Amino acid sequence: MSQAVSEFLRMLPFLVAAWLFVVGLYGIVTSRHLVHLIMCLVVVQTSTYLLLLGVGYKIGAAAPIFADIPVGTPAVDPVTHALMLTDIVVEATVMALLLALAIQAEERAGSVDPEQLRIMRG
Amino acid sequence: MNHFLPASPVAVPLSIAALLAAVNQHIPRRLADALAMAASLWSVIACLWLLMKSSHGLIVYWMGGWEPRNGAAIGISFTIDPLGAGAAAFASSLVLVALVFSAHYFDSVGTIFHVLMLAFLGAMCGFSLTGDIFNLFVFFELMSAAAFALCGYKTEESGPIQGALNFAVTNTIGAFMALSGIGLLYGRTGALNMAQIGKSLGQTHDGLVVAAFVMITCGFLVKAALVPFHFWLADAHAVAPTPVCVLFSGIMVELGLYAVARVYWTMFHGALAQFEAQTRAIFVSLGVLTAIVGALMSFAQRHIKRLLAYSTISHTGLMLVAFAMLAHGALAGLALYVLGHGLLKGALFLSAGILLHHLGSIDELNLRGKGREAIRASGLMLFLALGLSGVPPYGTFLGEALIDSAAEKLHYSWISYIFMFAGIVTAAAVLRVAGRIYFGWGQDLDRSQQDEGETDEGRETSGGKEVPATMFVPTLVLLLLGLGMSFIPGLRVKTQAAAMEFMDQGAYQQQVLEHAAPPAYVPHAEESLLPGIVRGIVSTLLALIVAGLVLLPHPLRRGIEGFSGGVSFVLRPLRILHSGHMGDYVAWLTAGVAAIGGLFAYFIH
Amino acid sequence: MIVLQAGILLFVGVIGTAVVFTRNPLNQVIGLTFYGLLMALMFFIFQAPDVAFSQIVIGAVVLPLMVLLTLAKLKVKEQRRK
Amino acid sequence: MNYQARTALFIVSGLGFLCFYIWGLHGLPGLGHYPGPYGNLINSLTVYERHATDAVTAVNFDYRGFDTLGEEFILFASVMGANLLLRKQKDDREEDPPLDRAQDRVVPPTSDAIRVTGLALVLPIVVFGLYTISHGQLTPGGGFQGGVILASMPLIIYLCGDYKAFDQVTSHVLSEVTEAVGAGGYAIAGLISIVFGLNYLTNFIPLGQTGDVLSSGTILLISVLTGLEVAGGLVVLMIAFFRQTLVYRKADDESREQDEPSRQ
Repeated sequence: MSQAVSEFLRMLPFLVAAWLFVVGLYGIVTSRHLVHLIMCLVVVQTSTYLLLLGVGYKIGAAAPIFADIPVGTPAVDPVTHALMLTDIVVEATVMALLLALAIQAEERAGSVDPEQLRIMRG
Repeated sequence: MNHFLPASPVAVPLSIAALLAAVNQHIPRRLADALAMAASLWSVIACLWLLMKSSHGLIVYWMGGWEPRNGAAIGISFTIDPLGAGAAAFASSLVLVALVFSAHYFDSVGTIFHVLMLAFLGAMCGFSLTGDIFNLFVFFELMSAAAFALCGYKTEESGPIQGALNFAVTNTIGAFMALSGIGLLYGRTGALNMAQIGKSLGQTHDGLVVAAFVMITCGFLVKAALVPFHFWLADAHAVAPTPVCVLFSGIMVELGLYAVARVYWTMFHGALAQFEAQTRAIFVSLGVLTAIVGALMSFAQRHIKRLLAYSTISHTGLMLVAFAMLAHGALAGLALYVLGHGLLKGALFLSAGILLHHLGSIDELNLRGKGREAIRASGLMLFLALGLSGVPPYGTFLGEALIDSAAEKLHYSWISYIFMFAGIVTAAAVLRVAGRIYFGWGQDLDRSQQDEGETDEGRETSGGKEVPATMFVPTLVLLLLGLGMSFIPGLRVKTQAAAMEFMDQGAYQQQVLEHAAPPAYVPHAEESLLPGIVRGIVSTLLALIVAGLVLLPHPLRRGIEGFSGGVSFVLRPLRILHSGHMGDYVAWLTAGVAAIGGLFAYFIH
Repeated sequence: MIVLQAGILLFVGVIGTAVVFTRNPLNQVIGLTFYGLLMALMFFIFQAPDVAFSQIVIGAVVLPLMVLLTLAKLKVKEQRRK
Repeated sequence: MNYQARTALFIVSGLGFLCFYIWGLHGLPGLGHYPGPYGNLINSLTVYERHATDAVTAVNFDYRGFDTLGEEFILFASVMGANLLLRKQKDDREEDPPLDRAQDRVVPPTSDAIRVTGLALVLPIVVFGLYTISHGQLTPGGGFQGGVILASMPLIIYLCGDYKAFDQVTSHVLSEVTEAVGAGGYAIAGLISIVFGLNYLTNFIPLGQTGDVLSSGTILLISVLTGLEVAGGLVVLMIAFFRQTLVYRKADDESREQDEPSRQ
């Protein structure tokens, strides 16, 4: 039983990551509201967290904090954590920029529906 | 100095940016201008110095002094070679030019414009110099964040907001795609330094390597605006302030391509070496498609900045073709072509900016016959248009000549016709604009064609009868540099040596990880430029003829009506595809990645 | 532990999908907040306390707050236009 | 393209992309089989070389500190950008009276219980934020996390209904300067290393005793600067968004008027 589960788990975070990436893109493509679109973009970004988290994880290892555990104890990869931290802060700020653009779109173009924001055609 | 110079093109602009932000509104505009220009001037000098120094072998600079242990990198390195340093130097010079131009151009809000420009500059330099794949991503994002904000700078209008939104969403998705590819690579190799990844990947070419390659490449190709990832570019250029367009077209887009080349030659070359022919075929087709679509769309525009933007798309297609040759001659040609094109396109955007400043419009049809008032700008435009078709001694022809002779050896000599086609059509489009604006030739405004989306934009300045020297001189300087680069002795040989250094994966790894001594590179002797000169002149003449035909007075137009009917038959669906809808853009982006990925998967397995 | 990990990964996948398919932004933001918290929990389970720490604040407070403020602003604008 | 065509195009290409991606993912060693060597190397080095017990903080602020510099500036540029986009336009002024008055809605006064609890929370939050920043090299936390916590303090003040205090605490100029000092300080801290003849961002401060608060050299300094930057940046962002929608609970118009000119 646990064998089967662990075989399934071997690929699980990566499959979920791929799924979230594509589903987020689907949300963006079919979105009718800029704020909805931005939240779908957040979902796309979380896909990269899952990928990095899965890549850096070690079975049975501790968190990479050597305050309470001696050096040499197996610990998960701190580099991917640092990359994710970077990623999270980037996410928040880029989304803020996009939300600000959405507010301005309503203000200047009178709509937040991508269908109506097509001044840039041709 | 050796501790300072390699990091300074990033550290100095960013420090000054933070300083200017801290004193926002409390310092006079001119002082802010001066500080920003000084910072970018410093970057130019430092990068040129690095360029000289690195021609004798890579400069490997470890941030924080973290040298590799037993061949494994633990810190971030700047791995500086002449092409990277050259890209950074060129980016810094364009920023300097743009800052000079905008000194009398903007009624700026505090120092925000300067801060964003400097952050953009620091990001571009870091992007060109870094030797670490995640660091490349970080600077890619910094470049994007600054670019989004700069693009939406004119918040009073609806156009910039929509353009910036399209730009931001597509490029952010591209960045996530590249990051996923980086995650895949890290999962395989446990390394982030490009040299180490390349070493660790070796010759393996399984699904993971191919997927990582395609995802990273496509992520950067979004920035490089290749069809079908190109939609955002025209929107962003049409709306961004003119000095910012100079940077977008002149260097930012090309940096996307630079990253693709860098990533290929440092990490994937070993793995994909036996599939070189297939890789070449895929990228050549993508590039040719881009060159043709960009050229046609460029010809169909009346919004001058949008027209120039599509012409940039067309030229990046040509650049991708040059990269796809995967040969040092073509890579050297690409470097020279980027330089020539950047100078030229920068000058074209600046002259468009002068038109907008002087006449308050950027719509070709609205401006018909009004060019006499802004004679200097439209006169310049005529000159510059000739450069687009690669007329000697304009710098682009040097690059084309090198690319052609490399392509000939690989039995791809037909691509020179693509170069000619794109050159002729984009040059003819600009010549048409210049002819219409300056001489008042061609049809008058046809009010029936209204459903074309944005055709004009508001002023960016308070306007005026005078064109200040700070606007005219930078434009002229760019033009002269573009002409002058053809006369630098030994430029082609040196660039070829630099390209060989860029492509030598083994030497790159050994120099970064093991302090190995650099090998010497001896390029072939210079080849004759005569075919290039002839071709440049022929294309220019053809461009003049095409532009002349379009501008013919009404009675004479009858003769070519059938022809122009055919052209618009092709153009109509193409223009409908450029719908301005963000959902469409993202759908095409996904389709592009799936198609490229599918092709690679098919060829390699 | 393995079952817990598999469970939370699946849950993240399901909630992420739900966030995308919630078309009303106001409902979606509630989903997004929950999704952010779930992510933080996942980081804890996968031995990444540092990441979990920032994710709680960013994903479950800052981001939803900004979205809510944006929605409030959009609503006011929309009403004024009518 | 219309909605159906677009969706159809996406579904076909999205599935293609999904298959391609999964094909690539199959080459990964599988969850829990991290291949190394980067992370293992860092885990074995941090305590000896940097006297830091939290390897993630050591990576963020030292081994890969240059990434963090870039990332600080992403925050910085985005905040600048959002601020630029959300600045009030000239034509907004007249049609933008305080919202509540325009809608004749009565704001319920904040209850004393919330106010007292909230204000009592302010001090612990500040202390907790500072603790998180200063112990980043020892326990989970650091500049990012502590900065974010500090940035949540003004929110609580706002929730307690004291807009005036919110305005004072978040005085725009102050937080903007904090942000710039944090970001610029980071870039300049790197330059100090050069004065000592070291590479950019190299440690130049004694490492101290492992486990002490004042240990691990520049990691602590950079952690503090990052904390300033993140806190300042997020506060500026939140003010920018708040000003779009703010419910003016009291007669705050004078403080608003005074603040206006400095923001233009």
